[in-house]
Amino acid sequence: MGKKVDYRELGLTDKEYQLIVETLGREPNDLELEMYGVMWSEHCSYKNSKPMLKRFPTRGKRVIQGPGENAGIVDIDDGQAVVMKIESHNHPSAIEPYQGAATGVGGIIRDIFTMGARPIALLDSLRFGELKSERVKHLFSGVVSGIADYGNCMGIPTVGGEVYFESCYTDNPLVNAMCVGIVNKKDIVRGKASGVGNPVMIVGALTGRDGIHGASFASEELSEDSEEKRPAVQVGDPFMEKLLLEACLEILKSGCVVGIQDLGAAGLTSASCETASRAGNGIELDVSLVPRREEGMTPREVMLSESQERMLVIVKKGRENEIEEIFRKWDLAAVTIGRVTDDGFLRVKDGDRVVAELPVKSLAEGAPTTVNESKQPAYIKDVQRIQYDQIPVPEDFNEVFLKLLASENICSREWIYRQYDHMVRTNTLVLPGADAAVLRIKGTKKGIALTTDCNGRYCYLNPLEGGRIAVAEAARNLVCVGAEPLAATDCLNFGNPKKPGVYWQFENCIEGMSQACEALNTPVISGNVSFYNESKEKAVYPTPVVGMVGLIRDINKIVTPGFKKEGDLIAVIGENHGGLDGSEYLRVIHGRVAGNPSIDLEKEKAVQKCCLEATKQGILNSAHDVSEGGLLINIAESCIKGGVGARIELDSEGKRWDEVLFGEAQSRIVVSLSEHNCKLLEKISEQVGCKVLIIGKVAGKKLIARVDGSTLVKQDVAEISRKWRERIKCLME
Amino acid sequence: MKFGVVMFPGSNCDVDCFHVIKEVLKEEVEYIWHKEPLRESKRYDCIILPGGFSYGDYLRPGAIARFSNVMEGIIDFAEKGGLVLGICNGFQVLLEAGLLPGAMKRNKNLRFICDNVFVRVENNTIPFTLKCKKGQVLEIPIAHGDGNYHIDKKTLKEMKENNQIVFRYCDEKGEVSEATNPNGSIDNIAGICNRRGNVLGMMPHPERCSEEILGSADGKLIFDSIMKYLKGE
Amino acid sequence: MFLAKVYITYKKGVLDPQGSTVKKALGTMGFDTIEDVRVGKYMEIMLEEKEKDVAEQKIKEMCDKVLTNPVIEEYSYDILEVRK
Amino acid sequence: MFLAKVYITYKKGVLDPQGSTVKKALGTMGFDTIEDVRVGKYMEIMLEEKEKDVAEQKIKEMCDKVLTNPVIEEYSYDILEVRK
Ligand SMILES: Nc1ncnc2c1ncn2[C@@H]1O[C@H](COP(=O)(O)OP(=O)(O)O)[C@@H](O)[C@H]1O
Ligand SMILES: [Mg+2]
Repeated sequence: MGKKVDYRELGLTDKEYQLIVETLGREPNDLELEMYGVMWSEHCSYKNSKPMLKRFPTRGKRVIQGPGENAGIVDIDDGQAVVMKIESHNHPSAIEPYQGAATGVGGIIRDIFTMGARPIALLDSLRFGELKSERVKHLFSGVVSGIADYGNCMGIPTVGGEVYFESCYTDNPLVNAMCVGIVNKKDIVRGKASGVGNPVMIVGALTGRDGIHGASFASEELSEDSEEKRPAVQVGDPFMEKLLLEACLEILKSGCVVGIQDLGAAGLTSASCETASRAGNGIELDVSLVPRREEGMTPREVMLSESQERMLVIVKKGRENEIEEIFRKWDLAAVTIGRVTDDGFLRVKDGDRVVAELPVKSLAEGAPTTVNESKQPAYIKDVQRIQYDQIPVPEDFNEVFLKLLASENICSREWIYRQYDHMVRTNTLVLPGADAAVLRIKGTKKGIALTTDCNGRYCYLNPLEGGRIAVAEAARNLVCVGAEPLAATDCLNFGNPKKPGVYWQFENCIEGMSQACEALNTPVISGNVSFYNESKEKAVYPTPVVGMVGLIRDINKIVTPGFKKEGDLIAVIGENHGGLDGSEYLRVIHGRVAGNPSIDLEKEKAVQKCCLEATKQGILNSAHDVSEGGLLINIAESCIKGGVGARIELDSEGKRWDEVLFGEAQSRIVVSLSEHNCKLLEKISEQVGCKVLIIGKVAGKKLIARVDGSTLVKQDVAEISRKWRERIKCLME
Repeated sequence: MKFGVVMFPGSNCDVDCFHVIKEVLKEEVEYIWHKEPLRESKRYDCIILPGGFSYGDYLRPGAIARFSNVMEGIIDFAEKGGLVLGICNGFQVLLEAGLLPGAMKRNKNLRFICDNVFVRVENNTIPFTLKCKKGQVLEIPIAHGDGNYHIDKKTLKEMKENNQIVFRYCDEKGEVSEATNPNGSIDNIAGICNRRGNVLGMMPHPERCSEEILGSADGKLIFDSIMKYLKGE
Repeated sequence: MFLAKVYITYKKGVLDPQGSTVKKALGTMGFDTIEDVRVGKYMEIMLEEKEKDVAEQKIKEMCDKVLTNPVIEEYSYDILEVRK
Repeated sequence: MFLAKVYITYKKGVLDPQGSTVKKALGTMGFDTIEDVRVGKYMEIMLEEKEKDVAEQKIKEMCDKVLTNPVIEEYSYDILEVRK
């Protein structure tokens, strides 16, 4: 078997190796060492992040399952619960965008149905370089088709997401996929290998040589020779996964199943030791029984393979036949490969020969965690300081407005979501294009709202505030459609955590997110960390993507962003202050990424309360929060979606006009409502303690914005609508 | 009345069709598993081949599903005049099975398209469109990657003479043009029927717009037409 | 054992959306001497048969029945004898 | 003028979902001597070049840069001289 495996090449440190030897009381053999290598990789062990993640609030009266399982679960009443999780597939997507993104979607879907839930929606949060080079376009195009083809084939609607284009993501795009499922509380299953003597089965696809060391691959920086790491990229088989999904949901109904776990990163090694560890048991497996796709596979290859579309099922003893029967119906294989033991060891056999024997607790949870050195990076001071008097106020606001509207980060995302089947299963009541997607829950009056959010630029400029804003924006987007935010899931995309500056960003983002989650009562129930998003020594913006679910009690009271009726008044809930810090306006018009964005969580809470109460009372005809591009872009979007014009009249109160129109200050929601409901809105706002300001009227076919009596912008809505809609298509085709 | 919804491995819209029949039409409906031969004793009044990705759309959409055990019975059922509705992937299966003429190619832009479109009713004399007016414009979603219908010129001419073109992509006013063709389909064709009119294949999804809360209930006209026909009203 | 290589293309006269897209993409990348691109399918089918005739006949049957749609596609193939 | 026929398949060891699904389907249809099916792409590219060398070099470049992803795919080709 050639030369001895070097633990350093597996990414283990001297200290970690020593710990392994001490734990075992002997030197591990090559296979054992490799199993430790993948399980103790950052991707599987969270060794660089675990201590920090403890900061997140994870409890709440609706939380049924917090972090630690395959996905989090939150109660939505009537015996039902929502299961959700978000996950990254950044590195594979950089190398093979189509398959990388597709298998990312496949992985997150398995995490959901592993819990016994029927997946009902997908969302995707994407980051690419600016849409200029052929390479970026190729990545973008491939990623979107990969997500589309996998989700569409599975019959799970992709109902929302976000995308940003910034140069820091040019070499290292981010591809985060979120999946949401619904389960009856009584049907929840967990990834536990309980019941000594129970058989352990592997089901689904055959095991091949693909993806060996994928977990380690995700735990290092992208480099020139990443292209060579061929096996880390796999081809997805959504049809297989669809069969697997249906078969798994069917076996879960049969009552034969004790525990179930998908085979993701670190394949069989991770699935077996994690399920055993959660139950406090051991598992014994025989790799020679694992059905294979290729001949001559070694125990090492079987244990480390990351072949997709497989699951590990722990079955009640004696009921294997029932499982096999159901899988046969779906033309799939289900094979018993081992059993649950009581000795706390993962024992791997190849026929009669024991080839590895490791304590599951150590393997699954024993990786020593570290708190890394943290230091505020030097760039922070430079970027936060910005002298606005050196930034000229534009003369032609029409031109600035049109330029902003056509910015890649602001224009319509239709080109993307038109490729996603967002309607299959006929639950999607609010389609992509609104602040959050809304799905009905058939058989009830309820609905759930879903969104993902994160402005990485804010996090770059001020990680603490950026983290707070990401959470606040997600919650606000839910509130805009009339949903009460319930819980969050997060995907933390950062650079190399060994770099003090990156670690500092990481810490601060988490602190900020935690504060906001506490303030807004949205505990974190699941998540994922993706480090080493760097190439050529440059890290991406800290990008802690927040996925959130909200509950709508009455789906007849949903609100959408488009203006509905001429004559309606337009009002801003929240203070109408500007705030150019970190804005898209500064980047697009002045070429600056600068400023110090911030948020006041108390004000945010009041604004959300006000909006939510107004939607409950049914007085709003539209609602849309102010985000990238500021107030005027927000109003333009509501005009475009409603197909009507608006007349806006603003008082600058001494502020710069560009700030008034394009500033991105937080905690603002623009609503429209009939005149006679304004009193009611004002009453609500007084009760919750926030401001409401009437700023205009829905009228005509033009968008007209006046500040301090001067008409700054006047545009035909049909005209801007076309520009806004077709922008990405024009860049791509 | 009794409906059957075929489940192929990879069918996705089977549940959506089932839902409409059961909860919206309030009629009897059951699933038909692809592995089982169609039993005559079941006495279906209408069989739906739903959308989705049977066999992952591998090889060609519908190409493998058409060899399912159930298909022989369905062909027989159709030949005896039974109502067969193929939606999206179901339409593709009908083409591959030869129950309808022509074939599907990838969308012209090579991308999957999910969108609300308008179609014009060209033939309102078949069981599936009895309740529509000729020329009526329906707003109805499409969701497919292979909806680029192809047929040779000669057959197309015959189909027109036989009034087999049922739906064409148009704008909201009913104008049919290149600009309103989402996928490159020949002659903007969105749905066709056989000569006898008892087999309909359509790319748009009527089951996705049969309830007002979903934004449009135009699709319900198709199901209501079927009911009207079946009840002999 | 025989290895059949099957080549499937659209028939003449059937527009090939993939081909024209690939041609355009190659054009924008500077490959400007391209006259035409057609995109089809390529399959490798390994058959455990003793006689080439039998193998060929089976391949033909598969192609006619399943692997191609005669409304829009045509095919050709090569059959090679191979050893395992 | 040259006609390049390009054959693209997944590399060995890479999962080929289409291939395995087609194989299974053919099996249930009675083609039971099939050992393996791989499904790939076939392209016919017509090049307006004078020299075969140049044509070949261009085809290689297209394959490496655009038509395939070397991470998971491999290709081969034939180049024939043709008259219009
Ligand atoms: N990658 C994507 N996939 C699916 N939908 C997307 C994607 N990006 C954006 N969208 C949808 O486009 C709309 C606008 O997105 P965004 O500008 O991020 O909204 P907001 O600023 O309100 O968060 C949302 O409905 C969102 O779900
Ligand atoms: Mg929003």
